[in-house]
Amino acid sequence: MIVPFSHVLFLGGILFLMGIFCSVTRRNLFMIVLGVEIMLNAAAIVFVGAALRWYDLEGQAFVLFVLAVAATEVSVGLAMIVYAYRRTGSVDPSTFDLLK
Amino acid sequence: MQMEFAGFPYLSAILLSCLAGLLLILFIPREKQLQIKWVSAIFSGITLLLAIYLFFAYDKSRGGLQFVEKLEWIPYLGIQYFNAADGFNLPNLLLTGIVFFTGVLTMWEMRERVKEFFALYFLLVIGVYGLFMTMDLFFIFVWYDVSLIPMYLLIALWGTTRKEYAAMKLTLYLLAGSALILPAVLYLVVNSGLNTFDIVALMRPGTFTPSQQKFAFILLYLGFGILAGVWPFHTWSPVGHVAAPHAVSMVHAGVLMKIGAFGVLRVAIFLCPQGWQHWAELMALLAAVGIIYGVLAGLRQTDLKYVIGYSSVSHMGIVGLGLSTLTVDGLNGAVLQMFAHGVMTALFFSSVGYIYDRTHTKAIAELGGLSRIMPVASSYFIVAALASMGVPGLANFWAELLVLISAFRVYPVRGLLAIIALVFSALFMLRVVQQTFYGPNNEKYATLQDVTFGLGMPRMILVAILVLFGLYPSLMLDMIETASIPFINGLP
Amino acid sequence: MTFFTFIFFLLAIIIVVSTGLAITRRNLVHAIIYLVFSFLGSAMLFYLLGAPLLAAFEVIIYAGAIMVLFLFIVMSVKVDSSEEKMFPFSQLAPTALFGFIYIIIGVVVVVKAPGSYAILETAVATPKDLGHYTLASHWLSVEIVSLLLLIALIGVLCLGQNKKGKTEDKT
Amino acid sequence: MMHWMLISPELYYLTAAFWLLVACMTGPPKPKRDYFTALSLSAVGVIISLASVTLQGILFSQTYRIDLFAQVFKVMLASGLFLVVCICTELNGIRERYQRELYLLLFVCTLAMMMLVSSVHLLNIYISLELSSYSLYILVALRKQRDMGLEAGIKYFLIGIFASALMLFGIAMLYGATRVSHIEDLIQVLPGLVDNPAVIIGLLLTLSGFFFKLAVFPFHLWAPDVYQGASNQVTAYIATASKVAAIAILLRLIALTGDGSVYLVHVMVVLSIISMTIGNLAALVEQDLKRLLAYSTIAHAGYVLIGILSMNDAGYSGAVFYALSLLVMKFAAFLVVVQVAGDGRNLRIEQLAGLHRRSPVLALTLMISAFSLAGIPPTIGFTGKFLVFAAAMQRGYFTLVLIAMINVVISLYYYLLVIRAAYLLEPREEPADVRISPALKSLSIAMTCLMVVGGIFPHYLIELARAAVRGLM
Amino acid sequence: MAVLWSKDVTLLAAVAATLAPFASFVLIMVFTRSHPRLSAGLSLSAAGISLICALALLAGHWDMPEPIQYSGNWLASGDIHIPFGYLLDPVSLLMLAVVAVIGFLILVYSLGYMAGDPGFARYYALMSLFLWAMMCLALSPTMFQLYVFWELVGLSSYFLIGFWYEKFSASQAGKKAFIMTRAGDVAMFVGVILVLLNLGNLNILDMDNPSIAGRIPQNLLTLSALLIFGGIIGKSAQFPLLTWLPDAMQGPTPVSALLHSSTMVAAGVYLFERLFPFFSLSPHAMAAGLAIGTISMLLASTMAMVSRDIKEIWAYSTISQLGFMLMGLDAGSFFSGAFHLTTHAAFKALLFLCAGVFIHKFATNDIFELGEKGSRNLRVPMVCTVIAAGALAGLPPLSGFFSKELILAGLAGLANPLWLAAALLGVFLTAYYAFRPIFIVLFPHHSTSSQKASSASPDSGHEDAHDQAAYRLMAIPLLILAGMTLLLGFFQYPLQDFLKYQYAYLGIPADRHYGWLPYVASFLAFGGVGVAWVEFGRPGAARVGFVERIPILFRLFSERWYLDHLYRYLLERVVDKGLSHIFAQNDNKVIDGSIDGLGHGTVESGRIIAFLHTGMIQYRLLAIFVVMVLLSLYFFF
Repeated sequence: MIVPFSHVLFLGGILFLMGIFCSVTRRNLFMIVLGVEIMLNAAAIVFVGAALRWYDLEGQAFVLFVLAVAATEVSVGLAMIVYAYRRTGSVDPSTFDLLK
Repeated sequence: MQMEFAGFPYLSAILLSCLAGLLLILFIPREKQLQIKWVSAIFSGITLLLAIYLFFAYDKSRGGLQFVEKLEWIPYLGIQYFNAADGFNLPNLLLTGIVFFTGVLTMWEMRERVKEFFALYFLLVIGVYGLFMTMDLFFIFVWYDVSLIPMYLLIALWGTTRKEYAAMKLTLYLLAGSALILPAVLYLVVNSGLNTFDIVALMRPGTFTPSQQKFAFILLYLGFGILAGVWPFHTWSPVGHVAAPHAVSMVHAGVLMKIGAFGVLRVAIFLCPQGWQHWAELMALLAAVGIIYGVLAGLRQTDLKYVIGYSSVSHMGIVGLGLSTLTVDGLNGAVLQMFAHGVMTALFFSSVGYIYDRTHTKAIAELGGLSRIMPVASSYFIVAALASMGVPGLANFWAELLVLISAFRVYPVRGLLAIIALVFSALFMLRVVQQTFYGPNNEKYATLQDVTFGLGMPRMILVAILVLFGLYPSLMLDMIETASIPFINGLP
Repeated sequence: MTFFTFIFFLLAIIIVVSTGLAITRRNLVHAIIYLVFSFLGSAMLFYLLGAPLLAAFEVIIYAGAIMVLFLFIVMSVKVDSSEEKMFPFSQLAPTALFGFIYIIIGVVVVVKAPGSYAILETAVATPKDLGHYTLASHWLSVEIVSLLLLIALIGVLCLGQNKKGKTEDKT
Repeated sequence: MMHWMLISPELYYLTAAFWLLVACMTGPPKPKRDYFTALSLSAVGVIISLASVTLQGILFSQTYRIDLFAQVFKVMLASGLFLVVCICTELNGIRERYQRELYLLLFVCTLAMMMLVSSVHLLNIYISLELSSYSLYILVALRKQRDMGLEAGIKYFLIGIFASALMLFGIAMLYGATRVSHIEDLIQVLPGLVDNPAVIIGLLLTLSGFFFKLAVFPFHLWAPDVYQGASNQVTAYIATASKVAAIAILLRLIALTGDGSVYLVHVMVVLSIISMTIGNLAALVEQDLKRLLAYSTIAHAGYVLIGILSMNDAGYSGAVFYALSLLVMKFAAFLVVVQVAGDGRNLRIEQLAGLHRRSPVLALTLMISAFSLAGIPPTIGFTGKFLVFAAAMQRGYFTLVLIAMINVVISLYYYLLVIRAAYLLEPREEPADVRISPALKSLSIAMTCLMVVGGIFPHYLIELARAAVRGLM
Repeated sequence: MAVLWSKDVTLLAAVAATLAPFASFVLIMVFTRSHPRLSAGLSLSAAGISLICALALLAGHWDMPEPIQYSGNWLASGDIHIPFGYLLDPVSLLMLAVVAVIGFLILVYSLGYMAGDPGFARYYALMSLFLWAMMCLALSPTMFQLYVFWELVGLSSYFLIGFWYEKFSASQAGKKAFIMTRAGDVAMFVGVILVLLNLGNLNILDMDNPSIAGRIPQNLLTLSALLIFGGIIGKSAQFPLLTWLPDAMQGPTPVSALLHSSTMVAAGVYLFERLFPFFSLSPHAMAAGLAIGTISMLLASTMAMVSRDIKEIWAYSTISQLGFMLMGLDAGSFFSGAFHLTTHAAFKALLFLCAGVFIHKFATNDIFELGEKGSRNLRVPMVCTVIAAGALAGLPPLSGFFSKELILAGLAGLANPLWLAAALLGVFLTAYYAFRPIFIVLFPHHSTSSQKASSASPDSGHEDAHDQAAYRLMAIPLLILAGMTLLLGFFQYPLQDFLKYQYAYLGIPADRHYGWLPYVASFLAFGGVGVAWVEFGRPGAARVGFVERIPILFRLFSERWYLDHLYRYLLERVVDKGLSHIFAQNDNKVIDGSIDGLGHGTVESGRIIAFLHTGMIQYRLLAIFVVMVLLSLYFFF
């Protein structure tokens, strides 16, 4: 007996909010990606909790794939950011205003 | 697919000959302008002949729908290709034929992008013909839009005063009308529970509850009413008339505005008779205001086409007033007025077209004294002006007579307002005639030629039709009555 | 309150606090380090919740590979984050406001959801079970993920392969 | 083996992708040869998809479903790919070195979308969605005008991962509350849980991933920048195939949840109205043609949602039809854009000036597609709208239909501006004639005919859409 | 329709009489526009046919106890049936004959008068139209048909008044005539509809049936009678719509002659005759009519007293004589009105035709100039003018005397003596203004007429021969008309006999004779002539009328009691600058403005929204977050 599932869900929710907070308020492309990573992690926690709740491996399998997706995300994202940084010398999202 | 054709499909033949004309025009190289014009004239003439044939072949003693053509189109939604002729649409088909044909002749002298012009013109007319002959709500909507869209290019490309503004305004304005029509049509179809767009099936009494009818009617009325130039949604009409090239103005004012009124009749009134009865007071009010307003606002206009535009607003008010009376006479008058006004406006624009092509101005102040220089051309305009004033002997008189009588009977005050407008319409038209055609010889235009026989032909035809139906209105009224009397008698 | 409960709360606090610290650091390196702690906490939480394999992966991939990659990049491009405008008001204020609403909604959702009070009992999914399950019922997804990683590889190659041909790829 | 035959289109595209991958790694790029390779591969793909359209089956431990619905969409996707490859003759918008990667990514993306439309398991859906998204992120960034491509790529990417994170969290909530991961189970458990906020909000968040794909408010914010920033062909692909796939998966999900939740319907109504309204309004002042089309895409997403949220047969089949019509008319528009902007740059509306003389065929195609996009009969776009609106009316959403119609009117304004530019404006200095190969010319005529004929005789297409939807339920 | 094909001679005659002018109108307009002689020939022969038929009809139906009616269906719509046909009874036959005779004579006269005009063919076409409309009007069996031709009469008069359209004033006058009569017509139209709605049809015989009183409520009857009377006011140029008639002299003089004598303005009075029983059912309408007739008569007389334009004077005299007729009719004396209409037709046509000769010769309308240029040398017209003016003034034994006397007798029968007094005043004024121009022309101040004439002749010397021919051509109708003016008075009893069956059922009491009345009337008439003589005729007269000595009155009279100013003010200020301006502005600013505003607003909001889509990436993420939170929040409501 650990905790009710609601606690896990709530923890995931808080983490998710933190992730959102990070991506929305930090004027830094890295931090945006980082925030999304936190969001994915939050989802992973909920999945694991749910898997335990239902005694179902599905949730854990989900997390497995989430990890892979997170890795992809970081690699592609960082490549773009670095590339952009080389061209513009900044990671501030507000410098990207060419398109309008 | 289930088909039902009672004999040769004359109605579809009209559409097909338009289509054939259109395709043929597309395949003629653009340099061969004369050929394009001849093809246009021939094919529009064919449609006119077909329309005339239908008009006289219609069995008045039997009445009802004739020349029915039915073809399942989208069975899943109950959409049919369903054409038929009755006393309401035959006058309009005839009108379309006349205006179409004379419009082609009126544009005989054009030089610029002839091919595109006639192609679009044919497209426009296909929509108009289609709308008048169809008995399926879906197709009504389709034809409505088909007839509107070419207008944009026709006006924007070949127009004159503020053409792009006018074209855009007109198109958007009228499509705004369709934005009311489509939901209302769908609303009716869905609420009927019949899964059909067939007007005949839907107009059976008891299909819709009174509250549904009231709701749908006002939307349909406003939607089609915009196209019919119902006050206060008329402002597109003068602007559009002014900007459009002559033939387009002819079709536009002569036929397209009728589509609006016809839509009110065919869709709104047919399907929602109780809604009609409920809203008739409002219709009458708007119509009466439109009648007098159009005339008075027109008094101050300085552009010949603006003047005609405002007179159209006023005359379409008469149609609206007729439709609002809930009587046989009112309906007869309204339909007759559609026809008469169509021919008259076509004549107006056709003669203005001739004058404009020569003098290159439509400003009344710059014209004057034309009657001496081009007496024939002027007299065409004057005949139109007389028709517009409701002078006896021309078709418009009877229409106005019937409408005003029935309106006065049903709505005395509004009817009176409309009758009083007759004085101002005389003032209005005579003033224009005086300033444009009378007065001393205008040196500027002294060298201009009067209209030749060939070029005058379209106007001659229009005048002849006005006079024919002015002297012998029964020809038309007997036809309309075959539809209006059963309809009114069938009302709950 | 059982021991596991205690552990859960402990881990929860670790995770939340370290994440909170991570997202408020101006210095990116610090932020990443804090985040590594957060992910380590998550890994332990996974373990607690009966997913040892995931816990291991979390450590290896998340806390390990991903964060190290982050760190590597951040250090290599030497972003001067001192100029960063931390939490500009125009972004902070609405986020804070709606974050607050979010929390309220979250509480309500968690409270109202029927069955969310189901107590989680300890159980363990062995790596073998999980691996078996995953490959048995999701091998299509595995294939897709492999394709995804391939695409990422190609993408990074394309993006990185500019003038100097320097690559910062990672699969 | 029958089992493998069922997924022959997917297998084919996988093979083709590997072929291209191998090609990428061997030898210097030869644009002409690559083009024809890709063209023939995609053409064969269309044939294979067509051939396998009647297949049915459930594969991969119930996570993958082959039914008429999926197969029809696969045909659409395959044709979308084929069409986009067709207009890749002059890939001036892409760095030459990466042109083969472009084809590769397009094929992979198509494959991912095909899997997406067949998936019935949330995990599969999620992963396929990611795969297609990632291919697109990279495609967008491949633009020759690097600043634009990069910026668009970053924006697309960031919003994309944000949305996918939301979606993932939604799936987690859904799973946590119901243990459902297989969407066909949803229909069993959902009726009892419509009051459970975790389920419904989870479902909403799950949908957000698809909303992102479809560019529905508020997930539409990437669209203008990406359309503008990506190279013309890629934009064409995003606007056509990618939308089709999004509609398909959204349909599948919504069809299975049934009309259990009033709340979801309301949410979709709101999103639909806002999407079409802001899409159309923003497009009014847009000068960049691609950006304008992006806004129009947003508006169309709103219209499609009407069909989906009607949650009845008519609505679903309407949405399927709409997807098809979107494919055709958007492609036709982009065909013109690509051809007129021969240098691979973006096209401003005034650059269309005099198009009617420079290339009458393209001008006509543009006009018809603009009218079709605006929903003017007798074009295929009108039929799609009509079906969707009729379905909504069956549910009594009168106001929604009215608002949508008003939007149609608003949208006509900017479509008319485009037509005006093509037909009315005269260029200041005479630009060169638009060179267009006979093949593309006939393609453009074919598209025009398809739009018109599909509008006049929509019967068979509608029946097809209905059959597809029957397979869905 | 079948009826129309019957071999009924009467019907054929009626059809021929009415159709011939129309046929000539159509033929001229369509075919012979460019052949003046042919056109004139067509028109004349048509008028001749009409004349013969009309006279034949008149002769053939001298004793007609019952009206003959023919009708065929013209238009039927719902419950509105509009037949087309002929109603032959004494009144209509008399009117037909008058129109035919005068019309024919004027057409003959025009051969000379209009010779050489570029619009010669058009002139004859329009005249034919005019005659056709008037004849059909006269024979109309229903108010509908009457209304139709009523309008056509107005229309053709519009064209004829504005015949010389290069002259601004001419086209202006035509327009004015049409619109002012239109104003009356509208009232009439409403009145007709009222009758239709209550009676169910518009058959004139039904309307004239006294039983109508039981079928229409009295107040409605009065209302419709008054409204129909409005039409008469417009057409017959009665107060307050009288100002168009003096302006209408802008048309060619023969047109004025036709217009003033037997067609346009007579139509109003004819309508009154036609509906006499109908009107007499409503005493209020009769009283109103009487008042309006009286006012018009007096007003027009005062205006005529100060005018210098010969045609204008005769035009005013028309108004005043029409006023007389209406007074007579309204007083209940049917025959007096009809008789005066007939006699008036003759002498008024004569007056105008004579004036036409002067004008044709001397190219001026001013009586003083005419006098100085030597009009008196033109014997035939001068004599004829004097005869006609005498008839106008009511001098015995000219025709005017008899008819006017009858009217006075009718008025004397009324309870209120005021009407008679007014009429007698009118008689005096008429005589005065009729002879004022006569004396001015006849006795020019500087009696150097011969020099003037000779100085005038070289201008047109080469046209002398032509002029002479034209003059002779014009003289024939003058003489015929003069003869009629002289003799018509003695046909009072035959005419009365002819009309005896008309409205016999009303039981109109025979006019009482007042033995003193002829004497008083003649005395006043001679008195008027005498005053005119004193002021203008006698050698060394000051040639200044007594009115001109009172400037205010003079101004008032010569400005037509400021009625025109009032109308112009109303038209310019209220209609043009008022309503029209407001409506046009409303159209531009309010309706169009709001539509355009809506459009601009939409585009502007589009601009804002498009701008929002260029925001920084994080704002977009924020937007997603916010919207999702809000949507989730919505779940709980």
